[in-house]
Amino acid sequence: MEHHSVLRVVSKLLIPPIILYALYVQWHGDYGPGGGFQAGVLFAVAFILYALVFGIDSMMKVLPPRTAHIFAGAGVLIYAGTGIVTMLLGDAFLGYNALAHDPVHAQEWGILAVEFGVGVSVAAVMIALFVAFARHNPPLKDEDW
Amino acid sequence: MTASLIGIAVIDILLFTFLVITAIAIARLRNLFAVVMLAGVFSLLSAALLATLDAVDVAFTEAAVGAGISTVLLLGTLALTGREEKKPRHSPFLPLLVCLVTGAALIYGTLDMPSFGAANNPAQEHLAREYLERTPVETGVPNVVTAILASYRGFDTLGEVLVVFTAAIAVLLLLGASGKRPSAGRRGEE
Amino acid sequence: MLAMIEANLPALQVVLPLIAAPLCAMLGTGRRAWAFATLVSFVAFAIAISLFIATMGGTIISYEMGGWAPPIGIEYRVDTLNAFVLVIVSGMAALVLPYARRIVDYEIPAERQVLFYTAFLLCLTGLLGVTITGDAFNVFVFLEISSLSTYALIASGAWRNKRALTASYNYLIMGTIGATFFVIGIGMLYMITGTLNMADLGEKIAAHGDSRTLRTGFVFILIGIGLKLAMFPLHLWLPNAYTFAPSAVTAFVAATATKVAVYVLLRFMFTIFGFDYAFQAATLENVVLPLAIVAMFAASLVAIFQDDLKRMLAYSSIAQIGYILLGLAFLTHTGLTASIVHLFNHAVTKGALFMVAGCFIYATGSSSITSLRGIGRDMPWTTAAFVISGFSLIGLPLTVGFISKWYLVQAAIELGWWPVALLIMGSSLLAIVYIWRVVEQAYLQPAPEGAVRREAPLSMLVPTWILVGLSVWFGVSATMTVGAASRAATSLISSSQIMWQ
Amino acid sequence: MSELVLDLEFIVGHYNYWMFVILMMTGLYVTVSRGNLVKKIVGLNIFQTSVFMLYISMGKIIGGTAPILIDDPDAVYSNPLPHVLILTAIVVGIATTALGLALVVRIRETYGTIEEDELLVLEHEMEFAEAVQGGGSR
Repeated sequence: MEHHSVLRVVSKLLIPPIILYALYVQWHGDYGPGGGFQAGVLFAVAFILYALVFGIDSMMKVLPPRTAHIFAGAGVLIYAGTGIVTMLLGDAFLGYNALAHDPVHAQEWGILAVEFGVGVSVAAVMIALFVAFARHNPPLKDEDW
Repeated sequence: MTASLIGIAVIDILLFTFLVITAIAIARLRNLFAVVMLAGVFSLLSAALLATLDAVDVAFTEAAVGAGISTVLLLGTLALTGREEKKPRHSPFLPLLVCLVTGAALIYGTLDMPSFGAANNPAQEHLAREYLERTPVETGVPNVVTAILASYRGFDTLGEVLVVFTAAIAVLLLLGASGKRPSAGRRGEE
Repeated sequence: MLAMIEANLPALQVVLPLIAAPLCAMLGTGRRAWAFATLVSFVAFAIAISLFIATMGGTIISYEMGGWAPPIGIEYRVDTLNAFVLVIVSGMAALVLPYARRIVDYEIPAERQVLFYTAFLLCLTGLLGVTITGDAFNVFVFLEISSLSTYALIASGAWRNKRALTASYNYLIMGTIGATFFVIGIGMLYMITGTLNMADLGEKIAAHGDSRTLRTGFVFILIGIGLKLAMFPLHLWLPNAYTFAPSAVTAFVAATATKVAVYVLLRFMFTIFGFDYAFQAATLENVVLPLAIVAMFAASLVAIFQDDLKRMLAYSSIAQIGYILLGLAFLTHTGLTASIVHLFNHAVTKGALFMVAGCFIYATGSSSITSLRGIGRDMPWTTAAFVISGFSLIGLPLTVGFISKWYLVQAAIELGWWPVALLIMGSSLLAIVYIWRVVEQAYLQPAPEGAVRREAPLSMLVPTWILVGLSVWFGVSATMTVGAASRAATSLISSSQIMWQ
Repeated sequence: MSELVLDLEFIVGHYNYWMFVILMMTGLYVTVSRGNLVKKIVGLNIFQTSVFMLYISMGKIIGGTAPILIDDPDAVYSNPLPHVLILTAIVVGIATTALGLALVVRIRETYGTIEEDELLVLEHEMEFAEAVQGGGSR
């Protein structure tokens, strides 16, 4: 992997736009195609690309597995927590209308909150899955293929 | 109406032909590396088909998941398991029979299905119309798919996130959570 | 606060374990994860009990997720039937988790126990979600949560025997084919009705009338759920999965997962397709009924020749599912009552038996029947629990197994199907044979020399004996269970739309 | 029946569904007939993807557009509900794939093979060894 300088430069150039695009997809899902799930996958792709080019160990310095696992659970908690909050505010589980006086605003906030949860969870899980497969046992030698 | 229908039909049939060729190639090839690549191609083609059917969100997701994540996972698996499939020894008669019977049952079911693309199908009438009418008033979200996904059927989506989480827990339970390469002799294992 | 909790009880039933699962994954040690999961299962059980009490008078609780009225939103709908199933599922979790601590320490490496208990909570969440929901597609989502976590739990038996891996893989392939068939079936229903809410589907289908699409939808849903509930001959995944899964998992899954699948089948048959849907009735009588009878005999016969205790019990489960499907195929009130009460009775009986198998594994390191020689003297309590639960499996009086068989036979006689009634009694004889094989080894054979086998620890014995106690208690006074089952059957039949006028 | 089949409009209104049935059956065939465990998972993916396409074609309206609302009162939108359902189903599909592949990795690690025939032989030998030992299954 050490000598692919073209690959390194190109991916260094690619990763920021991918992350930017992921953020765009995350927050723009109300208006165009996309949303938390797609954004999470794109975000994970940026990390996976980084790991493929610079080695998985340097990727794990940025995002240790333990952190990824916590984020995976945190996404679920953000989503379900939104439901609990609306429940405490007197509406049904995930009844966003309790979040603001104006139902349209309330819905928008609720949707943003849960989509954020989806994005966090999906990105973390996809990265964790990649790490789990990539770091399992040493890969087979070329002859074994 | 009929002209646009035939236009769609031509694109559909083209994409479909490619899909069938890909699927048959996947069934026949024994080089698993090629199979995985073709599975990615299959996903991209189906994403294109889904986009022609107005499902842009689904096409986006299918491309990202089918051609992206699952290809990465499949390649990661091949690196650990080998890339050549052995020639199957048992006869393909019974599987073929199962598939033909299932296929025949499905074709039988399609005979009474409402016509493809008609605006007055039951599927277009009841809930679909209500979602399209109520979304701008109640949520102010232009993408109706997002409105249904995150609000009207938000609980399904919570379940979906939980499915993703379950997959992570399951894979970590099987392959190890530490991120460290497991030491040679794990306890209790044969 | 209390009023708020009460109003949101149906949602909390599922949301509580749902939130608990990611929290559990963040706990540092297996011991803490176990304690937390156990606590959660107790609370879930308490919620199920209060829902059960609330629906006892025939009230139907409808809860609108997100505040959206059905069919726009997802509805949780609790009636006597699914409250009964909720009690079974959460009650089994609340008994299996205390039991699990020692045997999990024995079977699962310490560093994986947190994930194990998290997967257990996810499985519980999925099963409860499937049971309580009133939305056809929501069933699929939660079914997959429970299935995926079950595959992982079964595979975690690999630390004891590596065949758990292939068992889990085969289950995954068959389970996913089943789930996809189920989705195809729901798609067909959606296509002709335009809705996903179960009650709404029922009305729309009654108005729509029969069609080839509806028939295909029914068949695909039947096969899809049939794969999940191990309907003969779609049961091929079950024996290995139950045999090689960790003992606590087998006890929980055997007692709950197939029961929930039966519940889903009941719900679809009655609330959606309707009691008098002619094609459904014909399929039940001409396909499901004969297959159920074949399962009762074939699976029991195979069970006789097994050398592994868990595998023997697994085959017996396939036979017992045959009884449940038989009662359902009668399509009468008594038959349904028998089926529903057997959901509970079989959960209690099989749960206890698999717990006993776990105790034996804990003490001897093996689940083979030949290794149980003379164990009746070394482990008197465990073996006695096996004997009493075995009686219940056979269907001897004073046990719950007798109650189920009594109503099943009665249902057959009501229809005048004497041969079927005789077959039900005949198949019980086979159960005597395989239970006797174990009893003979345990009491009449000398113990192998030098064998050191201690009685199972109290934390494992007490849950086992609670189940044994339940199977005797409700075998002696069955008014409560049979009453609930009969009310559930009534509500199912009355919820059914009248079609084909 | 015969007048149905000859009816061009009927064919145009249903060929889409038949296409997906063919694809579904190809996927199902790969899953149940192939012995390689990775290939089975790929087959399962094809099977599921074809079901997704079936669902999406139920929601299509000819002349309609994607259900993202625009300021045009005459716009016809295709049905958004199947899209939502299939988004969920795609996620379930990738979760199943990931878990299945993790199992394949472990199977290869412990058995040394991922071919069904060879696994069956190995398990048969294990069963035989257990029977000979007479109870020492550990």
